[in-house]
Amino acid sequence: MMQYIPYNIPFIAVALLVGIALFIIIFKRNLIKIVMGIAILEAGVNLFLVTLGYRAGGVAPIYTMTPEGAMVLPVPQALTLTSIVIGVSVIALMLTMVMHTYRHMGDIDARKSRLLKG
Amino acid sequence: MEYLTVHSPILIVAVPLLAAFVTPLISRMGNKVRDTFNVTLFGFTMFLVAILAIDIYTGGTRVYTLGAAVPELAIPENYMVPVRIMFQVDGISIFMGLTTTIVMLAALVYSLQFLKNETGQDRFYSLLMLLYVGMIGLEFTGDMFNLFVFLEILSIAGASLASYRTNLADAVEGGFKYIVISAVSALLVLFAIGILYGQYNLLSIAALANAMQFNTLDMIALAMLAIAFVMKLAGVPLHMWAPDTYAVAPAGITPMIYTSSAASMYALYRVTFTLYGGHFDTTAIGWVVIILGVLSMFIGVMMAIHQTDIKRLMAYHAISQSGYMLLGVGVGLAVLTDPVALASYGRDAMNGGIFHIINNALYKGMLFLTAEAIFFRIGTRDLNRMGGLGHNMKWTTIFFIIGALAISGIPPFNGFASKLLIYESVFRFNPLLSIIAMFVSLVTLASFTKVFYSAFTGPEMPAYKEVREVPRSMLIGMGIMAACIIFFSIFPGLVVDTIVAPATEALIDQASYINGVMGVAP
Amino acid sequence: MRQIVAWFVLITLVAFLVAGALLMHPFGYPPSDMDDYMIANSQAETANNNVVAAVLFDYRGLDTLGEATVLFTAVTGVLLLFRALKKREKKT
Amino acid sequence: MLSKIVRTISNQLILFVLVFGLYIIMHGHVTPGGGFQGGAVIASGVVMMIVAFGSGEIKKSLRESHLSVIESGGALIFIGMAFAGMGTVFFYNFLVGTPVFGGIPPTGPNPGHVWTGGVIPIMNFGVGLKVIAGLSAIVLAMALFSSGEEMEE
Repeated sequence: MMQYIPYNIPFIAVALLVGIALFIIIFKRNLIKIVMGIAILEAGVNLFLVTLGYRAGGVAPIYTMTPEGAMVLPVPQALTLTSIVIGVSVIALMLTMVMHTYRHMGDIDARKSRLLKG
Repeated sequence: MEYLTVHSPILIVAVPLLAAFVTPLISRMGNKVRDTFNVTLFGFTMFLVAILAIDIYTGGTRVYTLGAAVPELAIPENYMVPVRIMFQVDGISIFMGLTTTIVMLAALVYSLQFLKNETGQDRFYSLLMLLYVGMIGLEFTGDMFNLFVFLEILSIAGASLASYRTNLADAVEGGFKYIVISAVSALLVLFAIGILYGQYNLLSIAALANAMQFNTLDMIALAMLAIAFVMKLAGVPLHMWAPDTYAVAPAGITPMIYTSSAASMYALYRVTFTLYGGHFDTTAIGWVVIILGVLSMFIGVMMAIHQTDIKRLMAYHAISQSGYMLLGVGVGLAVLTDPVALASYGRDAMNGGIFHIINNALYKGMLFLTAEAIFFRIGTRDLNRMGGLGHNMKWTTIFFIIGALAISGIPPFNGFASKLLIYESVFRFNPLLSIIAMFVSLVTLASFTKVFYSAFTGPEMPAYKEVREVPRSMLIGMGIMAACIIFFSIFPGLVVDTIVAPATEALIDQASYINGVMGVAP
Repeated sequence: MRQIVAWFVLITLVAFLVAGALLMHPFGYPPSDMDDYMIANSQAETANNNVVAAVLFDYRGLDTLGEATVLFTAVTGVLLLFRALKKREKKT
Repeated sequence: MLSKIVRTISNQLILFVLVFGLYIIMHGHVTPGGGFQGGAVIASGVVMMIVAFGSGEIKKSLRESHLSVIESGGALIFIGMAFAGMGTVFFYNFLVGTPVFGGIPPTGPNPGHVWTGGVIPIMNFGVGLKVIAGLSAIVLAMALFSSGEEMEE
């Protein structure tokens, strides 16, 4: 386990990013901040996916005019692309709802609204 | 016919998807055309579900590889792991598919007249179809990442439909809560998928189950998947979103969102039984599921008692009923590695738990629809302001009585059949759990008696003199559910033997699921 | 009380994540059974130079369809939520 | 609505954005890029126009209902190509080897040719349309809502 530490810094960065995101989602009560937390969580997960596919010294997996050599894994890149678009969609919908909440409440603080307590 | 049978797994997903994409275009030709189009395509989908079900019950698991030269070619020739996405439909998948389809039929028919005076109908139907696609895809897919994608489809469609009534602040909040919970749980699922992918470089469920070593990382992934799905199915420590969302969602959607929780429960079972089962002693995780189930049962029903909002009350009952399913299947999971116990009561417990999923989707769905019928006519969900509705809404009253008796487990209704299976088998596993389950059932009966008295009986209230029965399509929607409940009540043995037992078998028999993909010789 | 539980949950989760990060395969040396097949065969099977595009639209086409569907769902949802609540008078 | 300088520059710039986006969409199968990326580029161009001219001005020429139709069209192209493979299997790449986008590139690194890829370029185009229309519709709806304009049904 110890011998991996110098190489595993990207994974640790992912863990911290996800930790920060969870902190925001659990402790913050401002709806916009919750949305931002989810955006950071998405960024963390996307970073995780794309680091999974890195192969040391690899080139992009596209054969057009590529130099010879090992290629990085293509599947994580496809998965990341999918998950980015899904993230955009989720956040668009969330912001829509936040805008509606603001129109109803005049405020985006979850403490002041009746239902969003827990 | 042969062609349709071969391609039915993907067509069941693709045809409603096509309907959803075409709806914005075709609705320019008028509402009648759009309704006819949607109902027709959904009818075709139901036909496909039926032929797929017959095929599965006679021929066993079906694998459909997308984009391969032959549908059954899960692994490319001369290679050792699957590279393409595949649909793998076995007993439990098609069981969930049937449940979803029945609920969707009722919801679609119910919505036809319910929406008459609302704006945004085209998008409503489009999203309803997408919600169905998300659920069916989640149930049929044999690929982890694909499962995540369908989970997101159903979350987004469900959340936007839940806040359909944007003029009410509650509706938007309910939807927001649902989308936050869904987004977090879906990202946890994605993280777990990343962990599994990083270790095995595989995404197919069968291939992953085959390669599973169950080391520390796999356990972390299992914990994340379990947290995510429990969050999504509103198991008790993470249930806070459910009452808010169920209460505000418009009619037709509440049963669908409820069924999507059942789909998450399916995903939980799929992960614990098929992906991780067979590699470790499942007793511990079985007990975790049992405890979650008992907590959900008990806390759900206790919270339900003092609610005055009829849909919130039903939502807490929905949480409580999910507890029975978790309990039944949890017992099966706890004794999975013990063949004697599994044969003597484990299978029965799982049959009960799985049978309860479809029963509950039916009667709970119908109760939500009756609650929404009341809201449709009198414009309030507050029990204290209701009364004497039985005089004018006779059919709704009858449907409510059927649903209430079924949910309380009164013989001869189907709720009794599944609960009896659970009581008997759980009693042999641990008597205390069985007693708690019976107690919860009694409290449920008490709670629904209260609702019945305060909403339907009593003198006719002057304010509601003009209240009429709901339009016909709404009655037909409820009638479909009631007909299924009555059918299931009359022939519980037949239903258990034909559709529930294969589902249980599919969960227990991990090897045949793996062989469905890995065993195909190149 | 709520705060303490929340902190406990958070710290446990992050500890799990960091432990997981340390246990992952060494960065830059992933196992690659499935991906090697795609890198080797994408040109012959899908007539495509861009392996990522081949994965997106061929090997994992349904994911991309699902992703497009998610976007469609979100757009439909957003337009549904921003719709006018009153029916407009029909222009004749 | 922003100042005249911004409006004029945006008017000139939008052409380049469109061309660049289309290039990315149509070369998705030979170079990095594809429908999603190119679509996002063009959609960001639309957002630039909304910012420069204000949503009320844009609404006169770009309606959500039109965007909705374009989006459905893109989605139908995509799922249609998937359905067209149903002769063998859903999502089967049936155009490989045919005269339409069917050229098979030589194995290993090569200069690349646009006329390859089977159904992939067509799917990229469908997805591109869908993403342009979808993202623009989201931003336009939000802009209209926050400026208090009435939305059509």
